[in-house]
Amino acid sequence: MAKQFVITPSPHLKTKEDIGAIMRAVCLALAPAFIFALYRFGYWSIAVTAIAVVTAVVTEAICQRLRHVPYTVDDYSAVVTGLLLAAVLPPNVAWYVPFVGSIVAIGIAKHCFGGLGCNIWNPALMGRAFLQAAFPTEINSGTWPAAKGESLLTSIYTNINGSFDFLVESAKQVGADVITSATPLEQLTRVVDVAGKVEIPGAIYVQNGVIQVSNSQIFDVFMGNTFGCIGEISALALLLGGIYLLGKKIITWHIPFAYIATVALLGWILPAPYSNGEATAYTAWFTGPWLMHVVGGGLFIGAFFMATDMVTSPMSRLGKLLFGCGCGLLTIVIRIYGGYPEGVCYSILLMNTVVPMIDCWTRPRVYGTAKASCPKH
Amino acid sequence: MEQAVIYLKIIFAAVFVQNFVLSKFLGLCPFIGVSKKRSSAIGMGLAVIFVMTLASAATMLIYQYLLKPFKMEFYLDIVSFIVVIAALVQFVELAMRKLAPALYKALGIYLPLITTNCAVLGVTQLNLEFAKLNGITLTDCLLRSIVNGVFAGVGFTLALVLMAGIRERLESSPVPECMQGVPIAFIAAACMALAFFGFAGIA
Amino acid sequence: MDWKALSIALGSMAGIGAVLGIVLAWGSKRFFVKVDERVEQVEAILPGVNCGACGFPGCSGYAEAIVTSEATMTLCSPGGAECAHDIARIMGAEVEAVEPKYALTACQGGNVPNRFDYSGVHDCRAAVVPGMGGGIKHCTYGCIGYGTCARACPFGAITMNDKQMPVIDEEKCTGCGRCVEVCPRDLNRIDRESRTVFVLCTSHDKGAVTNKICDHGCIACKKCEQECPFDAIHVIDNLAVIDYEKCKLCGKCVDVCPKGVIVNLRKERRARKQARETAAKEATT
Amino acid sequence: MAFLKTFKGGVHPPDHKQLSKDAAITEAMVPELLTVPMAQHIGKPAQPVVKVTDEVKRGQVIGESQGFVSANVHSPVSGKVKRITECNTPLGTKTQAILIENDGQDTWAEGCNVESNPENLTPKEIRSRIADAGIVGMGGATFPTHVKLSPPEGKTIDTVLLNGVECEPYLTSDYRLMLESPDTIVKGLQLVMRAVNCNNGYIGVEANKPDAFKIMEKTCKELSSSDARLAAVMLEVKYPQGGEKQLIEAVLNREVPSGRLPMDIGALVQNVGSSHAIYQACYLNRPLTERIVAVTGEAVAEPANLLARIGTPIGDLLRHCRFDEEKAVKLICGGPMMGLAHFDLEMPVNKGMSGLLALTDASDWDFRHCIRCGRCVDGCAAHLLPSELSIIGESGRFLDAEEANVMDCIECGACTYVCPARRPIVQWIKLAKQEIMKERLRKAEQAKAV
Repeated sequence: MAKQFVITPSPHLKTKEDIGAIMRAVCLALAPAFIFALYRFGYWSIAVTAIAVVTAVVTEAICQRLRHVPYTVDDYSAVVTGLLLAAVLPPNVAWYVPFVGSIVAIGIAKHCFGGLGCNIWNPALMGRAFLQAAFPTEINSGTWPAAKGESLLTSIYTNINGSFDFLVESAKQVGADVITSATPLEQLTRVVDVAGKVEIPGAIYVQNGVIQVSNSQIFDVFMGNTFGCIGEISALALLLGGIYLLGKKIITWHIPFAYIATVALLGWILPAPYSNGEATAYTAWFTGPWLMHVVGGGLFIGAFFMATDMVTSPMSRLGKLLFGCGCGLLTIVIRIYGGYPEGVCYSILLMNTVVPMIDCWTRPRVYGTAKASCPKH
Repeated sequence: MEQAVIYLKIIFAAVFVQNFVLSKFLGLCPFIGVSKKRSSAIGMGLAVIFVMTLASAATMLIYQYLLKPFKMEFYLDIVSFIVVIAALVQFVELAMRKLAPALYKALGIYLPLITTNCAVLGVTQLNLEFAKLNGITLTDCLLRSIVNGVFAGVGFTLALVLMAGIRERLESSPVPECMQGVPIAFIAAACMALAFFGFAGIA
Repeated sequence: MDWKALSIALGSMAGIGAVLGIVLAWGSKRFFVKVDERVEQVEAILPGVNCGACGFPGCSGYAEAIVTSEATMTLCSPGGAECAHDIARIMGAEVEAVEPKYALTACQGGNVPNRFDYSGVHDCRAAVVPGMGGGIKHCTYGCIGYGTCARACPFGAITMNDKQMPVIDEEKCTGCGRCVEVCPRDLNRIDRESRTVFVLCTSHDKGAVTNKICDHGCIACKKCEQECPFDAIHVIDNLAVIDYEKCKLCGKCVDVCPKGVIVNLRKERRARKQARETAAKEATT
Repeated sequence: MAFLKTFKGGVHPPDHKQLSKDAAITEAMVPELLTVPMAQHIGKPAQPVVKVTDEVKRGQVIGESQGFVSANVHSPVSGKVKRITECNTPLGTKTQAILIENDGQDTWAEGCNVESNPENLTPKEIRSRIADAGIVGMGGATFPTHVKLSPPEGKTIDTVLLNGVECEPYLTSDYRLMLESPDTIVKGLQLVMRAVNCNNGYIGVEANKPDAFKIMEKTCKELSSSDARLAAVMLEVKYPQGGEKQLIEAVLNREVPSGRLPMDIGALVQNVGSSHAIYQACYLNRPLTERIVAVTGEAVAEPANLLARIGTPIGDLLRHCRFDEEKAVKLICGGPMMGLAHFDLEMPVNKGMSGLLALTDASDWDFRHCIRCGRCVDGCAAHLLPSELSIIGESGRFLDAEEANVMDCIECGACTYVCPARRPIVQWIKLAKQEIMKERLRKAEQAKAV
């Protein structure tokens, strides 16, 4: 019998970049952040990461087993979910927190909806939101591992935990109820007016209705010389990863750009509430510490890694821009006026909820027609 | 200015922070039942806005002119509110069917579904908070109730339409068999509620 | 006991009730709208739980959709089959007792060799879109074997056997014709139960070609044509075709066919019919 | 770098053109026995007008065009008709074919291969020459050229575009033709412009063929005149730049309305190969009996651009280029993006076969659920949502795809090329189109019955 050739539908060329390649690139892009976490927080942070990743992969395999669908753990998507979940957990968290978080992320947020490609919400963030609701104290614990950095922020912080009396003393000295807390963003949400008196080194305070943040503080935060979650403290490391993803064209610039730009713009424009001793007052318009809003907290990991999650973001470019702007708006609103110092997680989840509608509004105009296509639903 | 801020706060709270479905978990029956298609979700949402507004106004009047003068506000509010809302909606439905068939087609069919819904009753109960505020005039109280009613409905509609978008997408997803239909809708609602946690604490 | 408060409460509630009752009564007269009475009848049958499982806003919405034939009658899951049956009676769509019909696949070429390897969407229709080589098997008339009919069957009456050929379970088949619609090679047909003799081949290839590639393909030998006492079977364009106007279902062609292309299903069908009738009798007594 | 003209959307597959890019066009061996299919074009197949044992000359009409949308078929060699039978086509269908025994003489039929000056031909005469020569779109679409050149009353064509883009990876036949025979291409273009009475002509060339662009630019300048303005346009390297609608969008910035033809917006697109064939028909009286086929791919040891007679079995061409039958997994007629896989080495070369690839990579279709990355949306030149179409196709709701504008899809395969979930989007789209056409037919029949 003659040789049998293979018949496949066209096209006969396909990109080498399959799901696995994309996910591996994301893992690689996250590597600097985790290496920095290892340097900054020590081994337990990596142990937390490992727990999250392993649990995610095992949960994925179990779910696929239960659903009688082929195993696809080799596509690294569960690994990425585990890594992202660990990235938004505090470094000293108990072992069961990443464990439960990964199970919720993969088992409920992903496989209940049909697995990769069908989840409505970013699994890692859904896991994080679940943990926030289930273990609020563990997630927001104020005790951090001993820092290696030498910044002033560090010393203040150590003082808070080490000697409460000293803090009270210092506060008396400057004549204000200075409250500094773990992360720079938490400080931002609890700023007070020091009434023109001596500043406390490293603290963020209000003077003449304007929040005072020094460049060195911002630089510290940008470098990661601060407090925060495992993967999000170093904006620099995340930026490197983000640039790598952009360079490899894994993600497009639309979401990160729209997200960060909106946060910067609104962070600058909107007045923030603060305590002037007796009541809540508001800072002046157009004076916000926008740079701190950009480099602080989880904005970079959110903008480059979470919001750009393909499954849970819009498909068209216009939709991506809208999505990014929405995330930015919600992030700032939650950060400045909301009950949480950090708005990235919830803002992305909220915008994930809106994605089906954004996709519906931003359908491209079909070539040769005046309108976008509109299938019946 | 002050007034505007107060109303803005009421609106923001009604739509997002205290969203009836996602924060107070009221009105889940129509939320799950009529969120399969976007078109019916919008119709249902409009009906809810309509009923909530009407109920807010009517019950506040009942409260101010009947319950309070006769000191029955502590035990007869729920009973009388239900009766009034149900009858009012029935009547409006009857009238609408005859007088505005087009409008009836758009939202009339949803009206009987929500006449005695807990979300509607809930909004009237919440409105009583305004009535108990010190130094508030009758018109102010009525106005705030109506604004609250309208925007509680808007919040409900928002949740409903978003849910419909999500469920339309889930339609084509290989959701595990045991999860298809209402179970996954409830899980999705729970996830939405988790996301709406983000609004918590915004005053 | 505070009789005064009680009486005020009772009085005001009664007052509210009375006023509202009168208003509603007046309203329902004043704003009376005539509706298709079938809507109400259907609504009465529906469980009235307004669960929304049908995808319509409440039972009344669904009832209206049924009457305006926007929706099928089987969407109410709380009501179940009984409910659907009752609705069908109101809508006048009751199924009369007719002779059952069954689907049949006119190909037995499970072992026709392949011409090439195929990799793509596992659907017969996708395998024959232009540019897909025209079907994987050497016979370009016969079954492709990707089971599109089996997936399309709403009753699970079609299964694919180990030779990738569809097997139709006549117990489950309702003769709905979905499999006929989806088959790109047009192999499935629906026919009455009493018609039992079929040519299970559609190949117009020359006899020699068919002989080489298929064990059960019509080779146009014309033996059936010669055997038929009623002049009811003819070989047209290399394929035996039965003229059912003349055919008396004697089955003589079945016996002479060297390739087993022509089949007679009388025995099996009679047995099944008897079983069915006895079952029905038992059910009535 | 200045921004090159292009269209919105598109993808960048690796071009693999270096394999056969430098191989000059050579004549392929003419086999002993040629199988000339009657259906080599879109439209009605030609009807054989010769009988078995008839003597035929090269260029003699052996299949006569049936109706307007159809094309003549000519004998590619001189010899004897051996049999009238069937053969496979790249589409996977079967068609009538005439088997001709080659006598090796290559005698031309009377009146063929005679030089003539087409200066004085009227547009109508040019069209009839083209129709007589059986010329069809040689980029692969195989639409009869004379039909394209006859716009109905009231429609005028203001611009003729020559398609020298060759955006399909691997293919180099148009590129070689542009390098080796620029005059004939441009003269063919002039003939087309005269046939449709317009005086703007452009030749679009992708930026990855700078040498071809230079030659075309030079030739255009030389031959350009005030009543026939010619220019070569350099276009961005992007697939599917060579699609008819995409070329028009890039060069003229016009969009063909949905469901309409380029002539509705005053544009006409011809492949450079067709233009060359038109030159040969009008200047040399040679009907279309041969074409350039790029024989290439990883399983071909000596990739080449062969001038092959219509009717040569593809196996002969592949063997001519020393192809490794063991190594080859897949044979493709045309380019790798839109070309069709085939299994039969005996299948003859036809008028639309621009390339013949033997690939070693089977590219299996183990696909996953759509991960909504949006790459297909960015890459779609028709601005559709291929991901949505694929989901509709996967779930079998083909008729819903119509509302998602599936009929506007040009099946270029860009979406499927970029899909990281490896979804066979184009196949689902083709399937949906097929089912929609079936449904339309059914409805039309129903309407007729009523």
